[in-house]
Amino acid sequence: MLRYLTRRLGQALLVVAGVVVLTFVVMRLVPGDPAVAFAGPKATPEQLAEARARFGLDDPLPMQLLAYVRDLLSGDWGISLRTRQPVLDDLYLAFPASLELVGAALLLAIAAGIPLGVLAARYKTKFPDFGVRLGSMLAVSVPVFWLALALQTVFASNLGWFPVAGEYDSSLDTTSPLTLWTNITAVDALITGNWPILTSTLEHLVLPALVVAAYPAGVIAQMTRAALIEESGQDHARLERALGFGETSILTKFALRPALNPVLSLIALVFAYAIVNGFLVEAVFNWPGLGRYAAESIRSLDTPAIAGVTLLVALVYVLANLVVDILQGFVDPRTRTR
Amino acid sequence: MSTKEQTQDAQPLRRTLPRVPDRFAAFGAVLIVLIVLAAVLAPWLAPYPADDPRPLERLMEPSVAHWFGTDQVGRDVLTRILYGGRTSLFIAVAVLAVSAVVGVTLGVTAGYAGGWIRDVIMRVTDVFLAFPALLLSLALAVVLQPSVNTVILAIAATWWPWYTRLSASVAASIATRPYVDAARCLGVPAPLIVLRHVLPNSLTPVLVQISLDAGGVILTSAALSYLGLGAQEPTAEWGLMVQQGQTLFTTNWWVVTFPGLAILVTAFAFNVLGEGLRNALDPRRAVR
Amino acid sequence: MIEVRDLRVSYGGRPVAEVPELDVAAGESVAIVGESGSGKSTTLLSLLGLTEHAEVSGQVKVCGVDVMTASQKALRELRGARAALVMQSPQAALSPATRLGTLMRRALRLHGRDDPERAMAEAVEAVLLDPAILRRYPHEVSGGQAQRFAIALAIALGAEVILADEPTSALDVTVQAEVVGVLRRLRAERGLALLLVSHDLALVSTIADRVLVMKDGAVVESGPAARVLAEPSHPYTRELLEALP
Amino acid sequence: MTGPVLRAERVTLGYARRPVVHDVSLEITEGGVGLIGESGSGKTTLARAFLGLLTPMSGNIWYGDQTLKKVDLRAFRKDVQPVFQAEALDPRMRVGRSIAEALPRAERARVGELLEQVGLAPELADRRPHQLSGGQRQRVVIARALAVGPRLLILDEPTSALDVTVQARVLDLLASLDTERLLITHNLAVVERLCRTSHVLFAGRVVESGPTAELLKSPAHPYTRALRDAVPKLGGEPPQARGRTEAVPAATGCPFRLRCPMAVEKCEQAPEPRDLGGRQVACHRAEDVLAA
Amino acid sequence: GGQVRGAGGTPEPRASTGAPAGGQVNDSTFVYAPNHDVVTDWDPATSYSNEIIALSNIYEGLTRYDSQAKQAKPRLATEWKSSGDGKQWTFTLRQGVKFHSGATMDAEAVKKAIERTKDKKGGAAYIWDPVEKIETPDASTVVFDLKYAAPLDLVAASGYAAWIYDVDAVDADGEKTAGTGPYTIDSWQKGKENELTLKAFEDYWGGWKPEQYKKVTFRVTPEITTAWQLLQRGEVNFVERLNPQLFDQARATQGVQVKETESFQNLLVLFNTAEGPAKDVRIRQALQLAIDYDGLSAALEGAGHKASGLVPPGLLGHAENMQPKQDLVKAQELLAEAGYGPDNPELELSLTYGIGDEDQKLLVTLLSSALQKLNVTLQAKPMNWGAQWDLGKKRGQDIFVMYWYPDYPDAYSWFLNVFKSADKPQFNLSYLKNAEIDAAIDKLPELTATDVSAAADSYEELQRKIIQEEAAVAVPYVQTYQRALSSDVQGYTDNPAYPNVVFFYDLKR
Ligand SMILES: Nc1ncnc2c1ncn2[C@@H]1O[C@H](COP(=O)(O)OP(=O)(O)OP(=O)(O)O)[C@@H](O)[C@H]1O
Ligand SMILES: Nc1ncnc2c1ncn2[C@@H]1O[C@H](COP(=O)(O)OP(=O)(O)OP(=O)(O)O)[C@@H](O)[C@H]1O
Ligand SMILES: [Mg+2]
Ligand SMILES: [Mg+2]
Repeated sequence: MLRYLTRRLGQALLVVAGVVVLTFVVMRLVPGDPAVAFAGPKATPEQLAEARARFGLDDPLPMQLLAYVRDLLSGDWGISLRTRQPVLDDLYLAFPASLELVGAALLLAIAAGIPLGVLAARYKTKFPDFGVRLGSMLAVSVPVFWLALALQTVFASNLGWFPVAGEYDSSLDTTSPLTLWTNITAVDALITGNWPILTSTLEHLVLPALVVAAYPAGVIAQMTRAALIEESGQDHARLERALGFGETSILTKFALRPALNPVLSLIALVFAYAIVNGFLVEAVFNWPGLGRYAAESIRSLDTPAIAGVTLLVALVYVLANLVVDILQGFVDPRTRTR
Repeated sequence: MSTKEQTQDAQPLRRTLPRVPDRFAAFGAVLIVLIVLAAVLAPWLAPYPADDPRPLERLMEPSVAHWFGTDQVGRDVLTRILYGGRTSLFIAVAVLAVSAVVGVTLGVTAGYAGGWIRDVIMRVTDVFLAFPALLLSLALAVVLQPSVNTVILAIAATWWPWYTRLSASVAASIATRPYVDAARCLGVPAPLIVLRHVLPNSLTPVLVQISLDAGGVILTSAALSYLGLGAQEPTAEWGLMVQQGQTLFTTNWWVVTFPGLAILVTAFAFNVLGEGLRNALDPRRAVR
Repeated sequence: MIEVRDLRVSYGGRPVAEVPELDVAAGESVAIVGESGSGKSTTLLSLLGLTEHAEVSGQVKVCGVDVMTASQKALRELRGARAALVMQSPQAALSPATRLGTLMRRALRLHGRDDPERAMAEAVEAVLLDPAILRRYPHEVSGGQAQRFAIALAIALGAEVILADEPTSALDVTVQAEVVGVLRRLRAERGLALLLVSHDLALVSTIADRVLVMKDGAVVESGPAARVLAEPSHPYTRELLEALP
Repeated sequence: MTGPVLRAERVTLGYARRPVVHDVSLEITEGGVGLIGESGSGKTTLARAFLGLLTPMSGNIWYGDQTLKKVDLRAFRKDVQPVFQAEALDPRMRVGRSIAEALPRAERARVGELLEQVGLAPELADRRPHQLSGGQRQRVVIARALAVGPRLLILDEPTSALDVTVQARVLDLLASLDTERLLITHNLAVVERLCRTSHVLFAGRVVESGPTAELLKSPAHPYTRALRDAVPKLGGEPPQARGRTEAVPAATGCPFRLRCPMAVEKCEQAPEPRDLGGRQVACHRAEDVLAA
Repeated sequence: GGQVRGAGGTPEPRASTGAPAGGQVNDSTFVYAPNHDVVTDWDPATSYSNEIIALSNIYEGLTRYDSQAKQAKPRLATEWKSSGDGKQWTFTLRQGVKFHSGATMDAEAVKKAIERTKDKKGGAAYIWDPVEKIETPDASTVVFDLKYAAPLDLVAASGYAAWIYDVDAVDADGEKTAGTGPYTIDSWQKGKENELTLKAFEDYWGGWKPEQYKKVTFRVTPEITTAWQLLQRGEVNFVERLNPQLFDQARATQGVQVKETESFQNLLVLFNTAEGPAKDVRIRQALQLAIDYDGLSAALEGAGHKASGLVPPGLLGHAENMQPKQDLVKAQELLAEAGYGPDNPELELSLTYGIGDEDQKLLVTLLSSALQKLNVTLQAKPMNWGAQWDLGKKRGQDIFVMYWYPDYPDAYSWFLNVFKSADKPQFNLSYLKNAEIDAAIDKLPELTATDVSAAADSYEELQRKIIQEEAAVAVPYVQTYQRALSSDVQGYTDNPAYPNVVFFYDLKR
């Protein structure tokens, strides 16, 4: 197990290194001088030259790569051309908000997707199965931005059930100020027992989290269903049937755990994916997250920021996969001996 | 003794297809045929010319003259949707073709060759997988200037690793099949073995994946357009249309809702087909 | 314990197994032999009502329960508790993520057995397994152990009938001997009724009292093992015997 | 050429750097060589190494006076052909094409002739594998192997996927061929019939080898004896299991010791193969086994 | 470690205690919904971006432009005069003004602030380029000696780089402010939705009345539909921009008031006069005529108005009666003369415009389909400003589309920056090279400073030359600001000289 872990870790590092190089290459491919973007629309030639020197744009490429890697390692991820703040600081603000949104969405997706998958598998080819398959396919096919707009219009504007946008009611900052520990509002509110902010955050979370959850919930339901049907077609299910277990307990007691393995890998994937792809939702619901930061950075060709987001997401991806690999060992004992 | 040992990838497409007819798949297929027909026949079906802005007739509600209403510059939304289907479907087909060819070639090579070749290919693939797809597409779209071709290239650049991974694992298992060993023992050269035995037998899961992915590609290209990095005016493209109409959602719903529905229905049709195919082609799941 | 009359199983209108008569009494051992696809497994599964999507007709009584008409609930009580199934590939027949002990405990609870721990210990001992095996996962035990565990399950649940579908064909002959040994002993000690499916005539001849020979979904010959194997009346049986090395 | 066609010299084989066959030496001599052993003991692995499909982690496979690493593969492929246990035909290919793949372009017409040689109608060439019965499929595989005119066939459980009645006919066909053969099976009766010499494999090691008849009549290794005794005989006494059955072979010492009824303290040291009247045995207590 | 959210940190009770006599006390917070992050640069010297919407309420200049009166009005300076040749300007400062830092605003402080801004050379610092030296004869008088004549009262009213601040108190981290304005920072959280909160500066020289807003929050809201919904629900008070349809809806919504004002920002369609097919003036004229000006402003539905000449209304130099009109027949004739058009070979033209700008995209859509009918294919590339500008400087396109706006309320920058010839083009992206025009442009500042009506004539003449004779540019529309506010806000006027700025001090509730 230890050897497997170190090997996996080595692989992960290799991937990260590859991403760094790729990021660097893409950054340098982006047209338009980052100096222009930094110095502003009406910059003078002197201002440009100064900006160029500042970003080391006049050095040879390999030197730039070297400097880039050195800076990354020392915690200097560059300065955003757009916000003019250290990229790492920007990320430190944006990432927790995304984590909050995506985390909540994934919890929703798992809480809905897995039971629905079980339901469909239990009644396969019957009506519930039909319903779940149809629903899950609609969920994965709907354009997110469209869903976001529709939910916002109906549930926030017309019915007024939920807040229109934002992370929490900011007037609470004065009445019950929040002490930050993790920078994730909901978590901090929970650990410091700040109920007004917690409830406000949860209210604000519902709609965006639902939108972000639609796609993962759909895939998780589909995958759970497929894996369960596969698992319940295996020989061992026949033995369990012969032991007198009912279909439902076969699915939930025996088939679910091995079937969760592919679902887990899927969740890792969807997690990393949702962090960036949430930007459409973040924009509509005014959520101050990473996706929005990324989208704005791209719009303004803010290369250091784009690179920063890219690296962060790649790290999250690699980490999520690592975690899942380890989790899978607990879920399915067969994989432990790899 | 039993056919249970044969796994999904060993099942020839032709043999399994009719055996487990899946109503879902059939439904999806019919839907896709209709969508494709509508797109192909756009010049004949569309009530108005493709690019004919009439600013004075802008934002008219759906009516008999304009079933889906008109957009900000007074173009018929239905017409734009019909023509937009051409762009969207073309993007989907092109992306999938490019990434499948690249991905499967690399994947099958990796899977068959094994050893360091596999290691190198798979590590590179991992890097591309870890690289946030949308960001890479966006960066590329910016680098290469927004256009339909750019979108195709940009999405394909992030799409191929999935096929590499999939086909590598399938090919690796095919490569240890006795019939591949037998071919090697007969002295068939490696490229021919890959071409004749490994590739055809690895294709089924890739085909299923492709049909599942078509919806995803359409959604991604729509998202790119939504960021202003996809197809460009005056090209009709669904994502672009939604993006342009996005701020009109509360005031002029038809401008954004109909293209949104077009994306939804198409993505849905492909997902239905793909999921149906997967159910039909995977005998382990077809156990009833 | 088992009484079958005019059993007929078909898939999508295609008959795959027809058994006019099959009886197994307590302490008796009956074997079904025949070529691949002749309907042996189908027959066995239909006795517990485990054939899915199949049309089944005829009368089947197992431990006094009429399988054809019994409710799902009655069937579930029959399965495992009174009639147990042992299958061909040992590891594949055990849920990969469930410890053997957990499986057994759940089954015992399901059938409301009191003092499950003692029943488990006794059953495991009866099949000559180390109790430590209960803490293992299926992939951590050998084929023979897994197969003996399946038998232990039947004992712990107090099954009166064991239906075994090629219980040893995936095993090495040395391991096969060990499993067969356990089955024989149990039959002698506890009066278990045993219905065995196999394609190995030689193996069958050492354990079965009576034999049914099936071909293409039909029973072509049946009778006491000694007679059928010594004076086969059907050409197919003869062919089977000749094929033995 | 005289002497063995192929010879393994202290080969260790494995997958992904994990050895599964340890330090095995054996020769493929005239009159057929059998390879017996329980599932997973490394029989197929060894066969693949003989076919040049797997490079030994250590040791060499000799083809005449050359090692397989250096040999001219084209000549070697003409000489040595496999007949595998299952799935040896590409499921998508018509069987005629599968056979033709083995033939030079000019000789494609020989497909029908080859099919007849293995007792099949030439028309079957147009079918795909799943349209054939198991016995027919196995014959096609043999026909394809014969197409190149090999000196040696490596047969990996050629009949175990077949019904007993069909099995017999395929075995007859094999016996009638005039090629050398390495036969892998766990059916002792088949080895007895087709192989002059046999090797018994346990946990990746050869535990006993020698002339088949002698080996089965009076085994010198407890595993061989257990194998022989466990084979049920028609109308005979039920076979008795002796000793314990443990899941895994012992990691150190004699791999069989955890299952061996005669294991003693000495068995914790790995036994070296010894020559015992024309036989090689790797057991400390071979004499006692013979005597029993 | 734990830290309390909100830089101010001290929770304030919401309800105020005891209303003073004379009017309702305004204890509510004014919420402005900008569509971008607010602050990127806190330094009043170099700030040149979105943050003016905040900084304009924190800092003040010597003067402020009044777009109704079309002239500069007193702010920190109470009066000023210039010498006859416009090369010396004397400003008299307001008495008793304190910086937020506590220091006194006097002549010395003004001099230091402007000199620091000049030295920093960032942002719009160039506006002080004419200044040769600054003298402070006494604490309330500042004298500027100029290298060449310039309207310094307008320069001092600039939205950028004209702020007077305490140079010793400048803090780039946004914790302290160094201005004299009515508001200071309460809290700033970069990247958060409620990015910035301002609070009243109690010692403000103008004093405070109860009904004024004492607190202002900037709530960043990129999506206009979201902003609109927030406004409707009363969660925000001011939305800087809606789309025409939502604006229409706002007009008719209770609890919401709207305000439309023409801006100083117009769209320039610059034709490449130096090379390529557009070098032929007939083609440029044909292109001017192909633009559907009326359709465009109709489609903009009030978000833009058809322009007349280069200079937007509200600025000195605006010319009436220069409104363009689409004329495809004439365009076709001109094209035919140049050898193109429906019966001639196809003409391909490349165009670059700003990515993500819906209004520019509208222009491109209409222009390309109009040109299609004339057998002219437009290859339109939406580009990021940096890339578009890079390409423009290399003369990489036939048509360059961009917005122009003045840094201080004067028409001069349209001519100096965009149409005066330059060897290395910066913003002269029509690459126009006309000595006569150059000479006329050079005379403008002096004329403006000395003889306003002569200046107006000169402006008009220049526009005629550039647009009609040279056909170097087409000006389709001037943007119109369409603001939506909650209706309980009183006293709002939009000052186009300070784009998107709300002077919160002027508001009442
Ligand atoms: N679920 C099913 N659906 C349709 N046909 C089936 C199904 N299960 C079995 N059959 C068919 O029924 C016939 C009998 O199958 P069965 O498994 O009973 O044979 P068997 O004698 O046990 O063979 P084997 O020795 O290979 O196990 C076969 O032809 C098989 O194809
Ligand atoms: N491709 C592979 N990769 C990794 N391990 C393998 C591979 N093929 C076989 N093994 C392992 O090598 C060992 C020997 O396998 P091999 O197939 O040679 O056994 P065998 O004696 O032929 O068994 P059987 O009688 O079941 O065919 C087994 O433990 C098996 O799990
Ligand atoms: Mg069977
Ligand atoms: Mg094998």
